[in-house]
Amino acid sequence: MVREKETTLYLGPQHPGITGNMMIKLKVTGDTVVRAETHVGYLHRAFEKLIERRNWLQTFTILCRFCVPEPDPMELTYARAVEELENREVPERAEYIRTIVMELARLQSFMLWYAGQSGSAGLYLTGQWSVGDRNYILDLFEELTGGRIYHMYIWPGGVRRDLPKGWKDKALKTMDYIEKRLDEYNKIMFDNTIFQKRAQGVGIVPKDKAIEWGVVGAPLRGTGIKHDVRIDEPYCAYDKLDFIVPTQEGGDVWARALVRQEEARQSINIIRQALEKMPEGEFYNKVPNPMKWTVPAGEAWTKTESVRGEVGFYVVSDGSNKPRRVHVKGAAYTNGITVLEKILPGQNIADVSFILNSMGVCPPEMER
Amino acid sequence: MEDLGIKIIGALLTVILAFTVGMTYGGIVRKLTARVQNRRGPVIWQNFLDLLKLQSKKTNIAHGFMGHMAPVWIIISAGTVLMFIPILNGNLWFPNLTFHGDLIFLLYMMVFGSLGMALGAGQTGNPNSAIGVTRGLSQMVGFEIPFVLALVALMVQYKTTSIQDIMDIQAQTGTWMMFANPFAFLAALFASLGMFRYSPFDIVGAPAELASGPVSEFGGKYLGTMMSGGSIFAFIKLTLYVDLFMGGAGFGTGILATIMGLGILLLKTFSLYMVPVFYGWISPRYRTEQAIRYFWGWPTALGVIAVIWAIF
Amino acid sequence: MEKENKILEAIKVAFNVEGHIAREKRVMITANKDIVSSILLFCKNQQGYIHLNHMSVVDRIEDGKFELNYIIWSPTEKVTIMLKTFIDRENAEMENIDSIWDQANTYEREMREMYGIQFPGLIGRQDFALEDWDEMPPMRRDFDTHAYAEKTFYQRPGREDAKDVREELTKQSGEVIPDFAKKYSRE
Amino acid sequence: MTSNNKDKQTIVEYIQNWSRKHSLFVMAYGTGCGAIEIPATMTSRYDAERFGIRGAATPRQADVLLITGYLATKTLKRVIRVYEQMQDPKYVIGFGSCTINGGMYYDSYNTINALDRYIPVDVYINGCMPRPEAVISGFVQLQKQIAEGTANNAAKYKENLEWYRANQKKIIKNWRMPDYNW
Amino acid sequence: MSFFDLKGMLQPLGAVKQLGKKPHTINYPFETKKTADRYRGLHYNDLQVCIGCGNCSTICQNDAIDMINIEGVEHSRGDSGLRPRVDNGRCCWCALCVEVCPTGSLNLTKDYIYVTPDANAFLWTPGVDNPEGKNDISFTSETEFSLSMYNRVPMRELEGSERVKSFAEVVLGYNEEEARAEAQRCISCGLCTNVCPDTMHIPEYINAIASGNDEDALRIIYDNNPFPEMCGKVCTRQCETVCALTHRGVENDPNDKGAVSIRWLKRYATETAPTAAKIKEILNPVIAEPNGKKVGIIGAGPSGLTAGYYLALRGFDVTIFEAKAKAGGMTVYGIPKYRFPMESVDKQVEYMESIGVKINYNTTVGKDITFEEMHTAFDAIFVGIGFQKAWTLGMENEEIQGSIPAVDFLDIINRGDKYDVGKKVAVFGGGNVAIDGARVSARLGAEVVILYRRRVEDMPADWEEIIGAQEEGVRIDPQTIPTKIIKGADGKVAGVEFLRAEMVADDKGGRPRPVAIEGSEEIFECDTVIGAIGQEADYSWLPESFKDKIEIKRGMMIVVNEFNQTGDPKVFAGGDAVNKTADAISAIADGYAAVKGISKLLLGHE
Repeated sequence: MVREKETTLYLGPQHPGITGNMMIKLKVTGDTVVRAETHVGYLHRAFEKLIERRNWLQTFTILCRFCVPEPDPMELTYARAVEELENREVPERAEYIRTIVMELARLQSFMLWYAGQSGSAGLYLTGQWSVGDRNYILDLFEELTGGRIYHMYIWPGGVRRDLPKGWKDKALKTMDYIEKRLDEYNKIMFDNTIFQKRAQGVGIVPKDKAIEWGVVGAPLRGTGIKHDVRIDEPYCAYDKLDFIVPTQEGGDVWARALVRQEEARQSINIIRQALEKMPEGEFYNKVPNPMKWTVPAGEAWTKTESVRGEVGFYVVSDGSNKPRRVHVKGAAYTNGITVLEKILPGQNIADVSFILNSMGVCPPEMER
Repeated sequence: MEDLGIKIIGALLTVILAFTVGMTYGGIVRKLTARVQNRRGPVIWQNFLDLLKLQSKKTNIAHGFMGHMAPVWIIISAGTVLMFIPILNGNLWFPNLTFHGDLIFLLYMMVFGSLGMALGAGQTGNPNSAIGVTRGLSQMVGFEIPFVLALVALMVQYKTTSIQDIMDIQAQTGTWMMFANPFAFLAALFASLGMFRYSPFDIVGAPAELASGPVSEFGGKYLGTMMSGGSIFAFIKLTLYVDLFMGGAGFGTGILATIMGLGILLLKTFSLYMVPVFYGWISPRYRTEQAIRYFWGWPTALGVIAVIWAIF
Repeated sequence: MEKENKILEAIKVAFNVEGHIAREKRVMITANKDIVSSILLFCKNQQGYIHLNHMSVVDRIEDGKFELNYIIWSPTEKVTIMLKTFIDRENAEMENIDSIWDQANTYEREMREMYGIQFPGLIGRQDFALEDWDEMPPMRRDFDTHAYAEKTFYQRPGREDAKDVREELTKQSGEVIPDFAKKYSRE
Repeated sequence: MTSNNKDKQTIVEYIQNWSRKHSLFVMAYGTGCGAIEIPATMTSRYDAERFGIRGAATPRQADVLLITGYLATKTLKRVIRVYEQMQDPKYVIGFGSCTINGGMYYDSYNTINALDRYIPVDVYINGCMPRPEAVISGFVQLQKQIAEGTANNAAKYKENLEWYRANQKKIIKNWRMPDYNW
Repeated sequence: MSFFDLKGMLQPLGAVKQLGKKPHTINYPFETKKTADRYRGLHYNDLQVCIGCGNCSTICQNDAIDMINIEGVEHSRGDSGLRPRVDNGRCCWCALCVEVCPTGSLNLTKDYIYVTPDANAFLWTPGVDNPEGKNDISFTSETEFSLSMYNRVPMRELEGSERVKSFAEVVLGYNEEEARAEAQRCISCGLCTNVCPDTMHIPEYINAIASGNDEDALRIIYDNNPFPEMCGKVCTRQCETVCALTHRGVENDPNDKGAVSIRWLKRYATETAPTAAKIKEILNPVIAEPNGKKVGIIGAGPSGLTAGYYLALRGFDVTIFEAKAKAGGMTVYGIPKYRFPMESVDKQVEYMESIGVKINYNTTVGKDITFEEMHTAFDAIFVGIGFQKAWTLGMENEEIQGSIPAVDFLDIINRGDKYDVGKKVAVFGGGNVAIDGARVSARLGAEVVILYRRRVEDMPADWEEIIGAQEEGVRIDPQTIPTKIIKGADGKVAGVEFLRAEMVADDKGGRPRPVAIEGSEEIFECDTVIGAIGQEADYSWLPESFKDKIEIKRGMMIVVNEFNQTGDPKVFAGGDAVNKTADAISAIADGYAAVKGISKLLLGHE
């Protein structure tokens, strides 16, 4: 057998096709990837080390920086872990507000994904539309939390502020608009023959290996396995709401895209329901003076479903006013490293960036 | 001698015209693209600003002889090809070095620019450039087949290999080639999608895959020069298509006639240009082998039909 | 709590280890480091806990130990097992489990880099997130990141006129805070 | 960096600066979290292309390097490489707190604190992270400086290369980079 | 090749219709979109409201906030004189600083754009750099969302009707849980220490309590206050008036305004040591080697005992001369038992004696030992005589039976002797002593009226004393000026005649004065009149020969420096006879200051 000449291709860290600041070292022969090696650490900020120096409340400002495209699940997961450690009650209204924030965060992240998925295939129009329209969701966030990207809104015991006046109507209006626009994106993207051709049969995650490989989130549901933290271990108000967790068979980019397309719609559905069902009342069970707030010793493992998959926080307290250890397992930690390294070989180099986007690779949550 | 003087001035004017039109079309496309994307977009003369900026950059990299020569090669070949294209039919201001067989000559000359690029890119040593060049050549192989078939159909149908002749025939019969042999036109039109390298055929410089492909290592003045050459080439391709399939333009040498001729030329070229641009807005990019398969599918079939149509 | 009890009993019977149910869907087990991989294999192959959710280390510096945590999950039972073991901090070494789960490779590479725990037989690149790191593994608790940052990175001047409120107040009133009380002053 | 440079510009320089000002190719390198606002800045709501700002895929073609927030030491090495590959005149915009004085990672062992010790910076934008409006304000400020002829930090880098190199090498222990010779 | 898949071809064509639509672009910077009402932009600090507590600086996890001196802001009572400066090169706009600001002065504005080529220009003093920011505030520090805790842990007390039945202590004290919760509220700024006459280390011991180290707290307290139990029960607590948490007055408790209960926390800390032996065990005091210097102290009141205690710790040979049979001074004789049980001082004195303080009881200076003798026998003398002599009312029939000064009255009751107050009692005055007299009389079963010249809110007594008295059935009759005591047929007091008064604003800007209304005489029939309009010191012990050196002005001894030294370098003075506030904590502070002065005088260091 004649061995073809191997070329080394560095996808990143400076590369328009990479999702964030990371690098994939590709060995290619011709147009085919033979071996892929993920190199991370370009965004390593030593968060987990810094958290050891921050107290329980100060920590939460760091959390949202774990993953920039979708910061809120991090805040929520941490808040839930701390609440579990000290058995802190969360008012019901806060649970609903949290649900809304989570789904809004998912929705805006889906809009970014639309841009990434289509942009990496050279279809810039959907991306331009969806990222532009994403601003309307960020506007909602801005009015609710005071920040556009980093909300720092969900903290242990509830949420920081109540819904502002008129926010509910505005949110419903925005949802109508986004729903309308999603149709338009789908016409350009999903109804497009070329996109279908690009996406089908590419980057296949095998169904029988998916769970064992540690695949989570949409890539897992794209193989036909229905696993979503929101139904497996319901949190916030999810068990009181009615929604569908979509699955698709095939495990390729196309299946993942279809799952996400439907999930974006379900997010809108959940937001509408939650806004409707939200009770009046308290929204925050106040924590004591943050400088002296201690959390009973113990450990907690909480999970939240983000767009990229399951986000887990392993929080250990030694009873002092600072966390002993906060260890984050982002969805991309497995999806973006070992799984990616397994599914990339055999693919065309044109599809690498395409697959990256569909796997939801988010470097900051891998290296933290 | 007077004739030669006019020809030289005319040649210069042609280059300037081609350059200006090419650049402005680029600007208009950017503006329109922005509008489709719900944006305001840049000013129409933005491409000129970019070019001026690129030319005023200090360039201090060396990638060997071909690295230096590639942009020059491109602009020279662009200028050369331009000389053989009849811009306005029967207008003396524009040089028209037409001769019998120039259609075949042009076919080769148009590859010349890409070749220069390929050589230059190869010398930069950037793997992205190398892959880009490979892809570019593959794609060229792809779209050349329907294109050549379309041209063959024309040549067969009118029994000439001269652009000027084809234009004359169209003017005389009053029937544009696109109606006379629609299959040839369609085949060429599909080939043009690849020729202009808009989506779905922007596989050469595919940003998310290859940074910017062959031009990865070219910046500043090099990039500016390439950009000018590219603009001229765009004008050349459009004019060629208009000449071959849409009856060309031109009424004579008078000033009014020149202006009117130019107006019609611009109208025709622009509408033609919008086809790949518009298709580009809404299309993702093909993979290389998909692109080739695309060209060798329907467009080639159409080309074959066109040839058969022309023969019978 | 049936499922939780079932798996807890199964592990207890098979391995004679300690464990309890922390809350719904959380089973905590503490085991000796030698039998960790056997328990994991048992759970994976016989009990259906096929998903490795997480692996984590806690530096128990006061006991001279590292606490290793393996969190595994069953897609059918939806129960999480948190398996815990302690290893010595000095010359820390732990069995490599990336033959059981491939993705453990990433976790172990990270632990090796951040805590200096060795996993015999672990293949893969030596560095994970850091590059040219020649200090103590940074996530160990005795590594002082602030001191390192101050030493290594430039601090922009202009903030030297900052005053400590407590200190300024004592200056104004003439209060002398005894040394043994200072540890209770505001940081 | 005196402001009276403005008077000394020749007509050619003036035109060059004018064109540079209106055509800024931005290096597509998201070094930190601020990169998330770049798509927003480029798309319909804020549309930076109005100012002639567009992305460039490779350093050779880019004019502006955006340091979007913190720089891990590993990235710093790549950023320096990218900066040196860019062609004069080139500009650097520092995004947010992290580039100024370390931001919220001031005590991290893996992020630098003050960007201007390693590469010269033309404009700093306040915020964590800066909103698209602030980003555009930063570009407007950069345009102003370019028009005045005061954004000549690339020359400064060349002059003080030794100083910069010493700082860079303090962070990057294993220095395997080609010389900066242009 | 399904290229002619019509749907796939034609569906995307819908995009073209966007060409005709208006762009979504906001043409920034020519037009701007308003930011949200809660947008977190640049900081704004109201310099007038800010008290410089530095809580913002402490909460900032980025070390972004410095406290600096700025022009135009001076240190004053309850204000450190420092103001925050934000390093925008560190800030992450999380607004935690806003959430913890106890005064609500620090807010974020809608303004967020700050662009400059100068990296050193990002130090931002809110309020100074953006004085116009006040109109632009968006993310505010609202009391209800604030992370500072403005609600005090309530103190459990006996019911009013229950109290009058006995002399049992009214305040029950915090239990451990309450104390921890209350101590957690403290933001540890230390503004309180500045107004404490004794500059106690308040944040430190509160933090010690918050973290569960009660014994450490006790040790910190004993660093400069040997009477924590007394201060923990009856201190006038200036500290609580300036507490940073008082600035957001909480409506349900207008009187303490939500200040941290510093006094009750101190009281809680002292409960860890119920006996003298336990105190000694916890403190484990290090007593210096005897240095052979002898110090004599006149009066075993708080100031004298404080001086004696710390001098003894420093190795001095200390002898205290006390005229009465018990140590403790006014705290023992002048404070009723329901506020401050006497055993507490006994315990303290026992502890002091155990470390070597000698007390000669029933020894009056001037009678049993002369001042001259002391002056020669001791290397230094501390005078802590206090106020024993009550001011006379200066009205008719003052001396008759049934009319008694409050100090004497309290003294009699505290000694355990009997005094018959009859059925009705009138108390003159509005200070704590007057209230004590009234509440004691109430406990003896009388109906009590307090006659006070000004309004209730002008009363110098503690608010909780006033409320406590009212709960116990004491009636306060404000704006009344007693004119004479009416002598009954039996030669005893039969009543009081008084005039109503109206408040007249003072021209000089002082507090309003009461002016009697002509012809508004009224008579209140009563059996006992208790005068509590003030006390003074008795200087009969001081020989004439010293009076030119030790200056006495308006009944007060004049000290010349911060060490409470008098004109005679060997003689130091303290307590009520020296300071104007005439409370226990000032007396302790004087004693402690004198210790430093005496050390300096005799040993050459403080």
